[in-house]
Amino acid sequence: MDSDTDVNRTEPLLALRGISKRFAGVRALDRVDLDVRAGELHVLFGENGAGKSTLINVVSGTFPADEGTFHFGGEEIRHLTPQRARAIGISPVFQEFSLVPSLTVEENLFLGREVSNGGVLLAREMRKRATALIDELGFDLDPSQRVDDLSRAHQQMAEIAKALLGRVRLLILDEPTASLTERETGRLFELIARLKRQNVGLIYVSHRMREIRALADRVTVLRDGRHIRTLEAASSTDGELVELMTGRKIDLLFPAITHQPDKVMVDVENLTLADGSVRDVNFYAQAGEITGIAGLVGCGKSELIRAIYGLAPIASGVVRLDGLPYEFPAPRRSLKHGVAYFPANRIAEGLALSRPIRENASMTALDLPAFARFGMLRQAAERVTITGIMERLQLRPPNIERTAGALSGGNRQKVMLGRALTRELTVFLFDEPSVGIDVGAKLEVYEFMKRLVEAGAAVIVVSSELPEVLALSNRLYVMHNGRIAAELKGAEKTEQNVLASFFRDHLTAEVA
Amino acid sequence: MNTALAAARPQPSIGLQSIVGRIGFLPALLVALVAGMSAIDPQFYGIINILNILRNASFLAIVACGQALVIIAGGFDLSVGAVVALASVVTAKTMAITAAAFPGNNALIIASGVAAGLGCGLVVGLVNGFCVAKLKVSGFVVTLGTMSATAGVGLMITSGIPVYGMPDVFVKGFGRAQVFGLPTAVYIALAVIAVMVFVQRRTLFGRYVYAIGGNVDAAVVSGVSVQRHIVGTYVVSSVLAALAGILLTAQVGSGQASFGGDRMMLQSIAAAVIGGVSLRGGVGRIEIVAISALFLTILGNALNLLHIDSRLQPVFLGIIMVAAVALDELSRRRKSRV
Amino acid sequence: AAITPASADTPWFPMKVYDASSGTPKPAEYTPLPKAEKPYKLCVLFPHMKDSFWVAVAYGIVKQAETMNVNMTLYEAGGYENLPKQLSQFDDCMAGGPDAIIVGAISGAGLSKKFEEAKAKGVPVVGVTNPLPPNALPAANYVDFVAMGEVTGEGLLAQTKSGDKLNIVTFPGPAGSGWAESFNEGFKKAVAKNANAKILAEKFGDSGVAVQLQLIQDALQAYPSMNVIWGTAPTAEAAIGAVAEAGRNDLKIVSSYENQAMLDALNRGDILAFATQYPVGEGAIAIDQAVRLIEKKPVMALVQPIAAVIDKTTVPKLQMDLVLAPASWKPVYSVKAK
Amino acid sequence: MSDVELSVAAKDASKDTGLAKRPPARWLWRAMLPIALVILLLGFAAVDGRVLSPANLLNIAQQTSYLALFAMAQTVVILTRGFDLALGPTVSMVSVGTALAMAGATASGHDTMAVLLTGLAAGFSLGIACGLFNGVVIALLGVNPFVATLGSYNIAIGVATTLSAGRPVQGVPSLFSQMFYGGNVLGVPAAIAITIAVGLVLHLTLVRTVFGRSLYIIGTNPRAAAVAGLPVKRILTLTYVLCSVLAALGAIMMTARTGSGEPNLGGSLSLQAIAGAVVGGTSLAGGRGGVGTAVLGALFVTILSNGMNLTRIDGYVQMVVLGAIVIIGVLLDRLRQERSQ
Ligand SMILES: Nc1ncnc2c1ncn2[C@@H]1O[C@H](COP(=O)(O)OP(=O)(O)OP(=O)(O)O)[C@@H](O)[C@H]1O
Ligand SMILES: Nc1ncnc2c1ncn2[C@@H]1O[C@H](COP(=O)(O)OP(=O)(O)OP(=O)(O)O)[C@@H](O)[C@H]1O
Ligand SMILES: [Mg+2]
Ligand SMILES: [Mg+2]
Repeated sequence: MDSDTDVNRTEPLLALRGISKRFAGVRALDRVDLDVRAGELHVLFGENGAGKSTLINVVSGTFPADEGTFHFGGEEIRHLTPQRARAIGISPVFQEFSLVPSLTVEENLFLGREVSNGGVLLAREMRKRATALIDELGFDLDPSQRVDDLSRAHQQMAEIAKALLGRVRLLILDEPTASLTERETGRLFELIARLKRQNVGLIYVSHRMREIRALADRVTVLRDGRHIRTLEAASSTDGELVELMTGRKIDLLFPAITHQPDKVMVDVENLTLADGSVRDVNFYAQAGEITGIAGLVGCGKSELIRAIYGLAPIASGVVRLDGLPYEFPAPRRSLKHGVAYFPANRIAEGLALSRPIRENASMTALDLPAFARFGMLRQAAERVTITGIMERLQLRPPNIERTAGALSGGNRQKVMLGRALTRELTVFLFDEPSVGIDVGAKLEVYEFMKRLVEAGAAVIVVSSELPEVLALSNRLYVMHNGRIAAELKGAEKTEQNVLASFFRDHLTAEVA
Repeated sequence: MNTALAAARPQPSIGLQSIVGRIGFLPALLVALVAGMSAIDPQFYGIINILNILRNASFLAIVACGQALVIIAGGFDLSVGAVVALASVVTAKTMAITAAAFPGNNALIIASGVAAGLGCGLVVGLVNGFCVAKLKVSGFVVTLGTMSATAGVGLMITSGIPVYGMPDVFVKGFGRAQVFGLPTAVYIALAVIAVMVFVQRRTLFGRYVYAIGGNVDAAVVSGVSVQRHIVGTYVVSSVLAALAGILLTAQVGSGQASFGGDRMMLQSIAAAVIGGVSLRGGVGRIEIVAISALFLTILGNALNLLHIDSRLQPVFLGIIMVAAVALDELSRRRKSRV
Repeated sequence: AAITPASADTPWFPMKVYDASSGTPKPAEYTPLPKAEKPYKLCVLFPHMKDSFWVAVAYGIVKQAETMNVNMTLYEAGGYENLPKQLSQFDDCMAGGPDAIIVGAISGAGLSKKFEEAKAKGVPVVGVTNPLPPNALPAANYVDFVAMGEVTGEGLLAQTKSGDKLNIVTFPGPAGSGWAESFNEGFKKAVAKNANAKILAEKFGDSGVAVQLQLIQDALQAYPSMNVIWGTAPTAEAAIGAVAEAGRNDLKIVSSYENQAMLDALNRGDILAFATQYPVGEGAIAIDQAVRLIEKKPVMALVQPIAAVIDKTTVPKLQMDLVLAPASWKPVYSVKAK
Repeated sequence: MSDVELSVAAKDASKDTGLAKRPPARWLWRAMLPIALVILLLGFAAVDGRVLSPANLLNIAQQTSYLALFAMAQTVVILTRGFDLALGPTVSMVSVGTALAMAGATASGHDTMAVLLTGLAAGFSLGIACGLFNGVVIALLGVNPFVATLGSYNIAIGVATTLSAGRPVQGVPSLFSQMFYGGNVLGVPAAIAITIAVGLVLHLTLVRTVFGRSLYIIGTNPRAAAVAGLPVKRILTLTYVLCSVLAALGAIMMTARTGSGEPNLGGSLSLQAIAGAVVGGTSLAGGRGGVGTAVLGALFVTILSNGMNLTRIDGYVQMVVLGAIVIIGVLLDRLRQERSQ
């Protein structure tokens, strides 16, 4: 890292001037300026679709800017390619991972930068370096595992490790904590501190105010593809940032939800899944309250609600809905029973991106007479209903005939939520409801949940973001290693207690 | 702390099931087929029959290796059959012409013929690769187009009449010859398979082919030059098809525009897919594809040896093919997730 | 105009044929008109032009069209699997407003509706080479494929010493093509006359050398007692190498039709015999029949060329230019009248 | 705040006011294929005027109607990311089966109507059987469409040649040919009329029914469809049945056209039909395409070979030209996709 020290302290490591980028019909970036200094963590802040990822893609050479200049380390750079970017020390961690699912972690780490001799790979050398890197980062990652066998959190770790392989001068992190839990997040923050000490510049994108507070040196706010302002983090408030970002004042608190627990809607007894990811779980959820499930990465919290909905095969145990046994769950039957599931991965499991929003929203309700009779669609009625729903959810832009793929992350989530309003439902299963959506959209989602419980629905929220589940839920289950480790209610519901149950095993293991 | 966490995560059980799942259970099926046939009919393991099987499997395996590579990179090569035919007639024609110009100079004659044949493969491969990688037309359509065009050129050259006039050494001394008891084609196929396995496992090219098929976007942002490697897969596929065409020509002793065709194309894709190559790209291993080519060849041979009415043979072939893949699929179903 | 008419170097006529117009074949001599009254427009449909057999028919057609000074356009459907394409080509022909159409039918029965349509529009149609349902057309010339198969069977028996056992495997050609089945039926009928001749199996398969080779290799294993291979010309071509390789020089090979390879093989003594129906003559006669129909002159409604088995003894007497096109001749798809 | 809303509103306006304000270049791109078709026709007509004669235009329409029907059949399964290699052999099998059934019924002395119904019943049953086999193997057993339909491809060929002993099956009553080929509806030849009717019904099915909607969603994102509770397996099975039933209808129409059951009728139709669909703009990646693309593709291929036939292009040269033009056609379609968005 010796070369970094001769960079003039005052001269930024990265200097962008007047960067513009158009996609067919959309101006994603409009004359944006950005400076990043060596040893600084620079946060990009903006709503969904503000152009953060696009800017990052320009910086990392994925696609060229339409106009503007690009200086790195004092030199003007033209015709940046991903390869060149890596060569000069720009390392991105992408929001949509740059991992090949069918390759192993190690193969992915070295993708594009393999150690080779005349085109022949030197596998042993790469294995050695990969192991060394993963150890250094302290990630729990097996370099020989295939990426598609990993949970999203582990994929995120692999993506981060990939960026840190080789010499790094500018590290770019696009929502790196979106699917990490406390422990990994802690690791990552330690790492960030270390890199800053080594004079590495960082660009960091996140929708979590807490992180911005903890990490940022400076914040650049983008809105609608334009640079709004760059501020010193220390001298700005959350409210100020949010106002700059959205153009209006937003109250940043979680909504106050009045829980009125009623009859038990979902009751799970001794549930064990075929793949062993959930074992002997007993839990219940009542109407009129939000039941939270927290836990470390891979603890089985997602699998649990997926099993209730019918997406994960059950080995043994009983699921009861509204007191009646529900055998062999399947999505279609779950919906008929009034159970809806909102997947964490909206691209893979939620939306048909190239179809209109209208079709995406009505997808779960096509068996209802309101949407189809005798197999014939009632398109006029559909249009009216969905338009109404999307107005209630304040979809932006409100045109329901656009394809779902044209929406920003938060608005995609709204389309998913819209499904909940198309039919009579009593149980709502949310998996990571706020992953990747901006502050404003998050609040709207919370408001949505509030309305649901207050109308008497049973809501189950699975989340890796601890403050979120703590604030939203009435009762909180903590899962560990496929089992329920604790049930917390009322005053017990503190971050301290949750973390204690998270790490109970490890602590005992370390003592032993 | 690390170890504690790692141990805490439920590990996928490593048992017989998962081992079969990893290799694909094709090898097991192959062994069963060979054992069954040997028990039923001693002709089956007669030396000549085995040599026939090996030689015919060699042609298919060579073509299927290239096909597999293209499919792993996320493409499709429908033109292989037509390339086999074109390489055959061009090789024979070139040899005939060179022989007329330089009578007796066998080394030159054979070299020019083989070079011309492989050259055809190279050209078709480059055209395919260019259209897919640069013009971004889907591989299916591009190769459908070049299939038609290549077959047309082959027929234009010959009018469908076989081309003779290749030197005897090429036919008797190479095409029909045996070395250490095995036909020459088998050695060439083994060499091709070995090289391809090496390429796939140990070289940048092989690694990038997997990456491109597995996730193009990831490959691009990781700095892999996608276009070059896609062109590479189509070139390898076409050149290997041309090689198979030349070997067939050497064996038969004449250049024929009827070689290959739809049959070879469908069979090569079938061999790849039955050998575990995913049509979505990113997955597949050459050695299993080679085994699959052997499996398909033995299946055809078995149906003949079992004296099954040749009109009904396709029925059996179809059912066995579907059953094999369905069983494989079901055995893998256990570890499936949505 | 300075070029001498083709008839000068092709003294094909008068050609010995059977006149089967009445239903029973009677020996006759066929002599075409010297010239057409006008440069008519003729449209010719072929199943394909992928072997020297159909090239030979085309040769007859082209030479005779030049001689009689008529316009001719030839379409080929690309193979026996393309009946729909031939139907479309027939329609395209009709749309072009021809004076007559000559059809080498992929399936006589399959084209019968088209024949009715042409008749309704007053366009005469002549059938060439491939058999048609009785009285389907005002004029045709072809040998009955069953009869031709019979001829080859009889030829085989004639070359067999009494008391010799014949263990035959037949390789008629592609199943479902119609002609393969008919040849096979005729052959079996003829062979049934000899108690010592036994058909061990019938192996249908594409009539390409590669496919046939595999079938033969398998048959050599499956039927060790086989001593006669009867099949298509590519079968015979493939059999020569396979038999030599297996060291079975006792095997007899008979081909059900003719091509250049068969002629060479016969001269080398590699095969026992092949059959011919004088395809060049058929092509030439078809042109004359068409012109006669247009000009409403008397026409022989069903001409049957005299199919013959050619073996070592008869080959020197063979009128070669009625059997095959000269090696130097390249197929031409249209003829313009002067 | 105001400028956010303004820009949102502006974006919408540019999307919504739609056709009228779209720049003309984009319009041109959108109508690419039809324009290319017209240019192609005019080009051929410049060489030979008869290309545009009413007789030939009718001829083109008639030829297109068969290929369009088969391309529609393929489109239905391609929408779900599959394809049906067995379509051609299914056509052969249905042709033979229909003809045999009718010949049999005639021989046992039934009246013409009964004979006809027997034939149709036999034909469609074979089609349904084939589709059910494909559907069950693909949807329930999870075998990929290539292997599954390559399997049924072989099976159908075997059945067709065995049933017919490899020979054309005669004895198709002339009323049958009259109904499905020779006759006409309001002056429109039967084949064209049937294809138009089927095309309309299929189009409505695709855009107006739950089934059609489901096809597009499954093709776009099968996992999302399953999570949203669509009966994916049932729909996939039905899709393959629908494909085979359309193929069977086409086979019946072609059998009427030939007047005999032909064991090799479907020969190379599978790939031709896929090519027709794909050239028209159906995406093999699923979720994009419809009746329109199938008809357009079929027209394109038909006009091309009709034009080359009428302008007397040699057979093998035709193959080369066809290959090149198919690639160019799809290239233009890709550009159209990009430009018109
Ligand atoms: N490949 C693309 N093609 C077309 N439009 C695109 C593409 N990528 C991004 N856009 C558009 O550009 C704009 C900026 O998108 P970008 O992904 O940069 O937003 P973001 O700030 O990263 O949002 P998020 O917080 O949701 O990740 C959006 O309107 C988006 O729809
Ligand atoms: N797509 C997948 N492929 C392989 N294994 C998986 C997959 N999803 C989950 N698992 C495994 O199932 C177990 C439970 O996973 P689950 O997704 O329920 O965990 P989680 O607590 O929700 O974690 P995350 O924070 O990653 O979502 C884990 O051991 C994980 O390894
Ligand atoms: Mg983003
Ligand atoms: Mg989860």
